[in-house]
Amino acid sequence: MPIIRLDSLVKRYGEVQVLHGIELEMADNEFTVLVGPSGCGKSTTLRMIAGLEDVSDGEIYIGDKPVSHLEPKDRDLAMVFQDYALYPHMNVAQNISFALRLQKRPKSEIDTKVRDVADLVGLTDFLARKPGALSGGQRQRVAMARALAKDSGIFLFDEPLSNLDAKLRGQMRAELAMMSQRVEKNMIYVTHDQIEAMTLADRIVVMHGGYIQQQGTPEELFKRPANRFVAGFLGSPPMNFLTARIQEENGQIFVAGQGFRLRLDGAKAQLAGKAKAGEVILGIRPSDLRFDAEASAETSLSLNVLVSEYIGAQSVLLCECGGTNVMVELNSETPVALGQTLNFTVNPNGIHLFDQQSEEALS
Amino acid sequence: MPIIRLDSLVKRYGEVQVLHGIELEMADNEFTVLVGPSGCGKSTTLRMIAGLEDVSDGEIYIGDKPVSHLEPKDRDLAMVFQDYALYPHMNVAQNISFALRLQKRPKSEIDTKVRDVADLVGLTDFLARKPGALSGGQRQRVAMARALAKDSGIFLFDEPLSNLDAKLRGQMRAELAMMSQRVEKNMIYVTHDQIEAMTLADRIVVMHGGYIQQQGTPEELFKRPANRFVAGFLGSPPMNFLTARIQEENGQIFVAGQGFRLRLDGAKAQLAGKAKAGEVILGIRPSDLRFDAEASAETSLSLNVLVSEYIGAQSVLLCECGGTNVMVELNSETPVALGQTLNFTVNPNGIHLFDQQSEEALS
Amino acid sequence: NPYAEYEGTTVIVNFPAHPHYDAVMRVLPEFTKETGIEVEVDQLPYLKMRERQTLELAQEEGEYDLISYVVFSKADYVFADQLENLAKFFMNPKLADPSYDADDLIDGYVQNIGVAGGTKGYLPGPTGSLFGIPFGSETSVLAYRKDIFEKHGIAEPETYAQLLDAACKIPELEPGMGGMASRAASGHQASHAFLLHLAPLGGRVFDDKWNPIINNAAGVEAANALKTIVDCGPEGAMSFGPSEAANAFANGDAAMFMDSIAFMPGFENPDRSKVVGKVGYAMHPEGVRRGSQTGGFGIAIPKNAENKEAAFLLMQWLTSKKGDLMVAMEGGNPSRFSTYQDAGLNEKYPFSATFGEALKYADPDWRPIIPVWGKINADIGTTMSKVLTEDLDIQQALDGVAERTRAVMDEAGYYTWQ
Amino acid sequence: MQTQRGNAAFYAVICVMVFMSIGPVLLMLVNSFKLDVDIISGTSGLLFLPTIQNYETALCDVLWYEPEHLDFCSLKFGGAFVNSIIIALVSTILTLVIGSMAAYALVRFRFMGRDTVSISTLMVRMVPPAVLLVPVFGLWNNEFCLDRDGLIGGLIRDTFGGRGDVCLAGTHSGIILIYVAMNLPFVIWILQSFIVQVPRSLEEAARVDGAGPFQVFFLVVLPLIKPGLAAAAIFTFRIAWNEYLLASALSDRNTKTVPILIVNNMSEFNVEWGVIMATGMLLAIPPIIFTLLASRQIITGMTAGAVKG
Amino acid sequence: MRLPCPSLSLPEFPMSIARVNRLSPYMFMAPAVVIMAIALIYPLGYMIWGSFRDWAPSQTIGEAEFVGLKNYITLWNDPNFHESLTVTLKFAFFVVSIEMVIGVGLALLLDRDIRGMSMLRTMLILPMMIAPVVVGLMWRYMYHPTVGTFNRTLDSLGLPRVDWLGDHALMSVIIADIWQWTPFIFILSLAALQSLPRSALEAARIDGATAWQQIIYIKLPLMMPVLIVTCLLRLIDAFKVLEVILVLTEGGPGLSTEILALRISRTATEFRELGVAAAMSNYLLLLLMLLTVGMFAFTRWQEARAARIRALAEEDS
Ligand SMILES: Nc1ncnc2c1ncn2[C@@H]1O[C@H](COP(=O)(O)OP(=O)(O)OP(=O)(O)O)[C@@H](O)[C@H]1O
Ligand SMILES: Nc1ncnc2c1ncn2[C@@H]1O[C@H](COP(=O)(O)OP(=O)(O)OP(=O)(O)O)[C@@H](O)[C@H]1O
Ligand SMILES: [Mg+2]
Ligand SMILES: [Mg+2]
Repeated sequence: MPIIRLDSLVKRYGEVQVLHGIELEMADNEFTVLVGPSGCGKSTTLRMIAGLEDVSDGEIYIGDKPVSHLEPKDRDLAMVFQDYALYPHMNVAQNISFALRLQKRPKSEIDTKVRDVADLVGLTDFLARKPGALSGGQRQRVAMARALAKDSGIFLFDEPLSNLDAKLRGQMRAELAMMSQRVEKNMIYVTHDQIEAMTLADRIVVMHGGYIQQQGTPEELFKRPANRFVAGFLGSPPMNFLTARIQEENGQIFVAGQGFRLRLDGAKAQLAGKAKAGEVILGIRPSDLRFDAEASAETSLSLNVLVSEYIGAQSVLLCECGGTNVMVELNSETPVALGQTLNFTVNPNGIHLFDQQSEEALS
Repeated sequence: MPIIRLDSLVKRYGEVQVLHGIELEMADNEFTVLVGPSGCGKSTTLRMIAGLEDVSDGEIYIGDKPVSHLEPKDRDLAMVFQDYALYPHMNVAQNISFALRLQKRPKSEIDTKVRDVADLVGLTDFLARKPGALSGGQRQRVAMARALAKDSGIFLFDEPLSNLDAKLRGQMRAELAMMSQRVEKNMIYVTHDQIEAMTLADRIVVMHGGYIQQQGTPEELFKRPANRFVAGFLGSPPMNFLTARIQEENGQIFVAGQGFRLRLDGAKAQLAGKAKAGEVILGIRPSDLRFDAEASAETSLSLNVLVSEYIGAQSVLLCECGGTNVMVELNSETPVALGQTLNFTVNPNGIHLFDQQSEEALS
Repeated sequence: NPYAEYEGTTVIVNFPAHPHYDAVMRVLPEFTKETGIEVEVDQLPYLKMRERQTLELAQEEGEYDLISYVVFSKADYVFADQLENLAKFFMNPKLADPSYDADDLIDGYVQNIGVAGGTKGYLPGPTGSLFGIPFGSETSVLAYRKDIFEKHGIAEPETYAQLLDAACKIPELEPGMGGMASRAASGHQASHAFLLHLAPLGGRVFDDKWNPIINNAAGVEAANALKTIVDCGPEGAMSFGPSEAANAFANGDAAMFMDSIAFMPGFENPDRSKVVGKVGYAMHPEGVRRGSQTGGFGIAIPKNAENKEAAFLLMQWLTSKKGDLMVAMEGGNPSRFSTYQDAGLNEKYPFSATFGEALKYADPDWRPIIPVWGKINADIGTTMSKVLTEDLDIQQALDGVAERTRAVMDEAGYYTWQ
Repeated sequence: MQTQRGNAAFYAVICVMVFMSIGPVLLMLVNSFKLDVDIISGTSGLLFLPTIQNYETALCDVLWYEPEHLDFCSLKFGGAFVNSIIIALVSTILTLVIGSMAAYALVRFRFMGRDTVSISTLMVRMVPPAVLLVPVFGLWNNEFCLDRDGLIGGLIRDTFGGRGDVCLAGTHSGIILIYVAMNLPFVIWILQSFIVQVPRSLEEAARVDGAGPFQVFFLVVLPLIKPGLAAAAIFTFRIAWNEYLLASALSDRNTKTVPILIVNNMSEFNVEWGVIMATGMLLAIPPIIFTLLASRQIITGMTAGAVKG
Repeated sequence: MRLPCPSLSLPEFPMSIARVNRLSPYMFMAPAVVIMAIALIYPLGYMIWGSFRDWAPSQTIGEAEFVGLKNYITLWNDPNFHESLTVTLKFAFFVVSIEMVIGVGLALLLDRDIRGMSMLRTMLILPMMIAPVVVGLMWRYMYHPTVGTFNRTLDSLGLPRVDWLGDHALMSVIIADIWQWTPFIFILSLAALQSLPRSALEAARIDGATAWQQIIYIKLPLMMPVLIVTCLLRLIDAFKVLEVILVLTEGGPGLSTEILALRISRTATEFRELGVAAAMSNYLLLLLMLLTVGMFAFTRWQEARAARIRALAEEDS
């Protein structure tokens, strides 16, 4: 499969620059997910790869060949759009075979291909229907099938699941994951939903404001976010952030802020030294806090519980610590009462430190 | 605050009956959430209470007074709409004061009220803006403020958060929870999002197909669902259901199906006796399965892992057991590999049994 | 003072937009000054004017006190009993001016325009009586370019043969110039143009028994003449209305123009005309006989008018010797012999003498004035227009007209006595 | 990936289109400042001495001075202009008020016969004015009359003067009535597509806030469909302002509108091109102004019916 | 108007929802219904009634003599009426088809982000806004055989003049109408084009469609519903044209441009036969009714199809 490489890709709309030199190389047969908040330039990047937007600067290589100047049809790729972009006046079979028919492939070949692909995505019974007569999930499948029929090595997705409702989204996500294991393609997938990114990706590329913030496997990004943005973006409920400063007392390193003072051990303590002027942001994921009435002040936060959200096995507590909101995820069985101030131990591995100025992770 | 009571409320659209004798009584100062899948009649119920739909049969009482024949304005209630329904041509202050101005209240009183309410929801700086110039969350707040300004004892919400994106929804949900603690009103809240229902409600009313399925506190409903529908509706990832039959062997009671055979103890074993013809549906929540390679077949399911979805601290496995999909929620640290068949012990308290015919919980 | 009683009265009159009445407009202030009677004029294109009057005259009480009517409306109005018989005004000593001198009015016009109920119902005769007075009446004359004719040595056309000959010779001699400009536009205009030639060439629309004879040899000849004229005419001739035709002549695009005298003063107006001083005026050429058109307008008092007496005073004033002359001096068409003999007028409009001469041959029966004429007229007009544009066979076309006309006449009851 | 040359070609096409569409109008404008002699002799292009003489002729009845070149004022253009304005404005306002109410009812309320109303509304839209000519002519002149001896009729006659029975024909109201009726279907059709877009929940919110049906309509719905109202207003105004046939059948000498005057003025005896162009220009000015100021609304109005919206 | 009595509401509560809901639509509809009834529906009925009578303008309808179907039969056998009908159909056909081709073509050509597009649109709607009477006189001037712009231009190019309003009257009239109304189709098609799902076009580009293929396989089929409605609207409007032709040619030469609307008006005012004119109006109305019903059938069919599709989709989901 051809490998895609972006070489300091820049995009300007008139005066406004929306992509600032994107550098990216996707490995063969890899599922790459571009993720980031709305407006960060994900779609723009994808559409430039597809050839739907002009490249303002830099170059796109598909298997060593620069392609910026090529029309989409000459780039040999397939794309699934957010709104599926099915041709409403053609039935499913015609939708799937459109590209093949334009290539004037022999009819028998087209028929076989359509049947194969429809089989793969489970649409065999709907081939004669127009898209208008399909449900959201089925439409999504048609879009997939159409892309699959093209036999291109590169597969682009622009938020293909965001028009589905939550339940269906979960289901299609699983199907997509299974399919991506089956077909051997280079896939680039754009989404703003971090769960989708985490569950689907071989490699996640987190974008923000037209820059790539971090890339790596989902686990890398979840465990070792490069900066505060990535840390806050991935994970739900999101990471809690507390402004703090580094203090040294009796050779021990503490990170302290409004209403808390945590001792840092080993590696973390070393990192703390790198903070500029000792000012840091302390990040703790809600799942790294554990209720422990007896916990010592040095290893715990003492939080005032404002709201408890019961969501079944788990509950999320919305608490307050020195004026900052802190969320805690814990087992619903844990007996906590609203309005009380309680102690929660912090998982020492779950402590993240970020520089207050640059918001980069200390490392 | 006036108490609302619905007395065998029926709604027909032409020939089609969409509500079949709803009986409901809300306690004073209670946050009642109507929840159910799309089209189950939640909105219709709420809108009948508001007076926006005619009552086909039955009666609505607000504090002992039958109100079915009254215009909305004569029912003394406030409502927050799904799309906020802000008047786009009025600024925030005018939006908030519209009802008061229709009542021809003195100007000074209106001004005070508007300021107070805006203060409460944190909109003081935006009073002169038109809704078009506000963000989604701010609009939601205006809708709240407008309802609050009316000073009615009853507060109706029709999916007020569903137009917000996931992050904002979580945040507004928390704010709403806090506010509902502060203001003393009878609130009726409609949503199809079970998380919202679980986190906000004092009492959840689960509806389906125009009938009330079950009502009670979130915990009651989560722990003791009255039927398969409620069980599957609440909780995420949803409960796994497996068709099974009750078997007795050596005085021990088993529930067995394609690829599994679990022993039932004590209370559960007794319940099993009530199943008609011994045919049951076994329900197990994904969080009630725990990976244990060594577990005995009598207390565990052996599942073929298809997909693993990494979502941070937790992962969700999509597995397969005798042709049925089963989801397992487990700690991301647990080492599982795709394609393998593994054993998962079942939490004995997490076993739910439903009659296969009626789908009612055995009890 | 006969006017004293009506001082301050406003007389509402309905006039056509027409050169003669434009001249009247310039004279009216004089009348108001002299008599104290206000005049309010509603000026409309003459076909529109006719529609308006149809409506107004049918009302119980009408808007207008004095109307000007196209000659062929006479039949309709009189037949529907909508016009006042003028006898009672002329009998009234308080109103009638003893010095009016009715004998001076051009007799042909009076008969044609003012009298109804005689021979054939619309011609003069012992049973007829007077309903209107000719005012803005017209006959046809030929205007031609003296300079061009002289240059090529062509004589002033006396006969139709000469006329047609000249008409087709000119375009060859003077490239870019048409022979004769004529009305030809579909409908009334084409019909008018055809009838203009029909009478001198010896034809009639009906014989004495109301049988249509429009399709006899004379009719065909007249249609042929019209076709020849249009074919040799200036650019776009087949869609000309009278004003386009007159403009074409005034602009030097045609060497001849044969139509109502009403247009002629315009050719001597340097504001509008590029041929001032180059135009000669001749009588309508002779075919088998001389027969120029009679037409134009008369003025009458509607039965449902409010101020009939004042209206009569205005009518009398306008058609008096003095009034007629004043209007003529402003470019109107005289209705009196004495006006034509007026030295001042002849000095200002040298062609007046020719016109006076032409009047002697004016043919009051060149077109029938019967109530169903509107429909027949439209049919002739459309058919003629088709002849001109679509090369229809003339005989066939006229046969068609005759047949349809017969049907119309039959339905209207003209054959009841046969 | 569009080339410069491609773009240049497209701009050329655009220029040609603009030239073709406004060329005739410009031509008319230029000619309205020419003397007839200049027009006829074809002093081509812009080599002529502009004169406002034609406009003086056209507007002679409202000018405060007497133009030198005129002996008398035959064109009562000023009066016709006032008539046109009265008729167009009043019928526009009436149509909008009545039409928006009807459109609202059609969109919002489920009631028996709504479909029939909807269909007949559209059917009626297809009726050409020429078809209405005969019946309107007959009715307005003969049937829609108040007896002069009756109470109201007598009152009108005493107050305003005039002759005969009081009929709709010849009055401003008569023309306005038929214009309102003619335009209603179109206005309803346009406004419907705007009202549909007003979220129902807004009205419900207003009802919960305590507003009655008319308050909902006037305080909430109307302000929200302002763009639609603007579009509808322009279209109604345009039709009322431009219409010739029915006005010419219904007006009398005091209620003539400008189009009638122009057609009349093209009478056969002397086509005074300059004056005609001037009157044409005067008639065209209000629509031109609307076009320049509100082309967006016009286009919305045009597309509202046909293109999904 | 008698209103159905609200059966559900309790009599002692006059402000019942049901009552208000049932009353207010009638209140909102009433003025429009009244106006349309007296100024449109009644006149149409009156016209149908009048078409059976021999009716002159100076008569009231009561005085006119009842003649049954005579007017219709006369017209049916009247070659002039036939010709006029033919002219009308020819006019409508040419006008609509040429305008469609040019308008849609231009829209396809200019469907791109070009600066000045809004200016272009403003300029293009100008012709539509100007009174038909004025349009007529502008073109009459331009078509003038000697003075007119066209012949002058031909002269200066050394080409032979054309007798616009004579030999080629119908063509000239059609050209004027095309000038005035092509922009209408252009603007509607452009709006349709720009409301097409952008992504479907992008998908086609990725699928390998060239510009032509995009037009033929995607754009035109997707625009079709709008094009059909536009076409029908224009068609119906084409039957309403009157003033332009009246001013340009008054129907001549011969009957070559005498469309039905014009003939109706002439029959009524010039020939003074209101009955015949009414009958002719009815024929025209019948023709239009066929078109309208066609249009309705089309939209209904579309709606039904959409509903069926929705139903299908719901079944599956
Ligand atoms: N045609 C355009 N003209 C000007 N700016 C644009 C255009 N298209 C996109 N942008 C800007 O470029 C930036 C990136 O847009 P892009 O669509 O790539 O965002 P995204 O990451 O896909 O967001 P989303 O999740 O909302 O789809 C945004 O700030 C957007 O405003
Ligand atoms: N105006 C109507 N006419 C006919 N049926 C209706 C109407 N409004 C609602 N229904 C039907 O009534 C049922 C209940 O609708 P309702 O709007 O109360 O659902 P809901 O529970 O609010 O769903 P959602 O979560 O989608 O808002 C649905 O089956 C719907 O199809
Ligand atoms: Mg995007
Ligand atoms: Mg709902």
